[in-house]
Amino acid sequence: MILHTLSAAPDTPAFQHCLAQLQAADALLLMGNGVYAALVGAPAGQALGKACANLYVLDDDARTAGVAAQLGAGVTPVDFDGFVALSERYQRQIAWY
Amino acid sequence: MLGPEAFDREGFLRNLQDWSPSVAEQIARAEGIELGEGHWEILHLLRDYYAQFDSSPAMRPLVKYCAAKLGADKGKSLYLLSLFPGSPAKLGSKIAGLPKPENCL
Amino acid sequence: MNYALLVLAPPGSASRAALGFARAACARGHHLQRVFFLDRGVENGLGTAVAPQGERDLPAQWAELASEQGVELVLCVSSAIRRGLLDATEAKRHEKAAPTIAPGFTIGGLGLLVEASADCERLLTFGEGR
Amino acid sequence: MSTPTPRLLLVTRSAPYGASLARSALDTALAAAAFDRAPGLLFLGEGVLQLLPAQDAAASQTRNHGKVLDSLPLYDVSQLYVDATALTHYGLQAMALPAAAQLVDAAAIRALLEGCEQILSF
Repeated sequence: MILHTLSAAPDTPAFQHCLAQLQAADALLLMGNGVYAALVGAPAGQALGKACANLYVLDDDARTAGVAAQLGAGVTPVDFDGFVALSERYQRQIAWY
Repeated sequence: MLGPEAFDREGFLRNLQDWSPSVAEQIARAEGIELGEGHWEILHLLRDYYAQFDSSPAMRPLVKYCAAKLGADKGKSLYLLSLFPGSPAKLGSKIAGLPKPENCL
Repeated sequence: MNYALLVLAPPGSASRAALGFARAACARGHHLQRVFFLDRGVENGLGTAVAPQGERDLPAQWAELASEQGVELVLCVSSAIRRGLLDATEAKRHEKAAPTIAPGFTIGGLGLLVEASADCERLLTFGEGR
Repeated sequence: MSTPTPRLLLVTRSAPYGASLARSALDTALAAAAFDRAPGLLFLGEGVLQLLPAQDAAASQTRNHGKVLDSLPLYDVSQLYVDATALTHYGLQAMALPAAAQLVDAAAIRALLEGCEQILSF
């Protein structure tokens, strides 16, 4: 079980690497430019959702980007407290950026 | 003899091209070391290391490299410490005209 | 739990996230021993940077965290000096006019990252798009 | 896998010149090894380009990344993993790899990520 943090937009190698390594029991936190994958209807987000049931988006970054109001189904916003809580549950984090 | 402006505050050469055996003698004397055959063997080895790996070694790789090139007797930190007291990798690099090892604590 | 962070991102979204994470970790009762800044991450500790008015002054907020929570903020020495980030010792050593790092930050070797990683139970990386 | 997974895994995803992340990853590997915590090193994606032979950095007066990589065995960094898909992507399937390097596919990469205790991602 791994906590993935993805801060790269969907059309990047980092996104592809993340998707290739993502598994059902992992958690994925979208942050920075990664939040665009959380847009409702974005195929990128759907691909992530298929790979992993635990999708989160960093609320501050989603608001900043204008994504917060149109989040895809199954993407849960978290604040920093929630981010830390995720790191408590998952021993390893890998940052994709 | 190079003038004092050729060295930085810690006694490392500012310009690595300035290095020559006599410059090595000069740096060593400033460190209180009289270079003998044993020293020179290690200094040449350090310069070979730099030519091969484009970096100054930390202690562990220096010891291993010595063991591989000069035999197990000389591939020991105690032997290197006897020649270059304190911090052999750093002091040896300084006298051999290598860049300052980057990542000491 | 014991935490350590590696920040590779220059000031921006990812380093703000690192700061937010660091604060929240302390608020949740975790022990954050050290934040190690490497590569472009060291730019977070540039004392001569001026934040645009109305925007967040990141170095000042990191420094606040350091003083309130006792978190060490360490800039990697080799990343720092090539980018012009010097403390008093490095400024002297490299014969530059003045130190340039922000209050609350120190300069140290990669050994301090290695040490922190050995001592912590959680180690997180913060990097920014390349 | 023939060697046990390392406690600390460094994932290096950048080409060697240009931005300095590849260099930072390598410096971290050397420092960890110097402090008796030899890490595993996973060359992923663009990171496999660090392994190209015959790099000649003299022209750009910068440190030769390939030569520094050659010193890894002396630091006892012997767990090197190379993304097989990326090698194919760059047409480098036939490239000579360091003696200690193991080719890894997506499943083996997953096993590495899960087998280590800590990951640093460069």
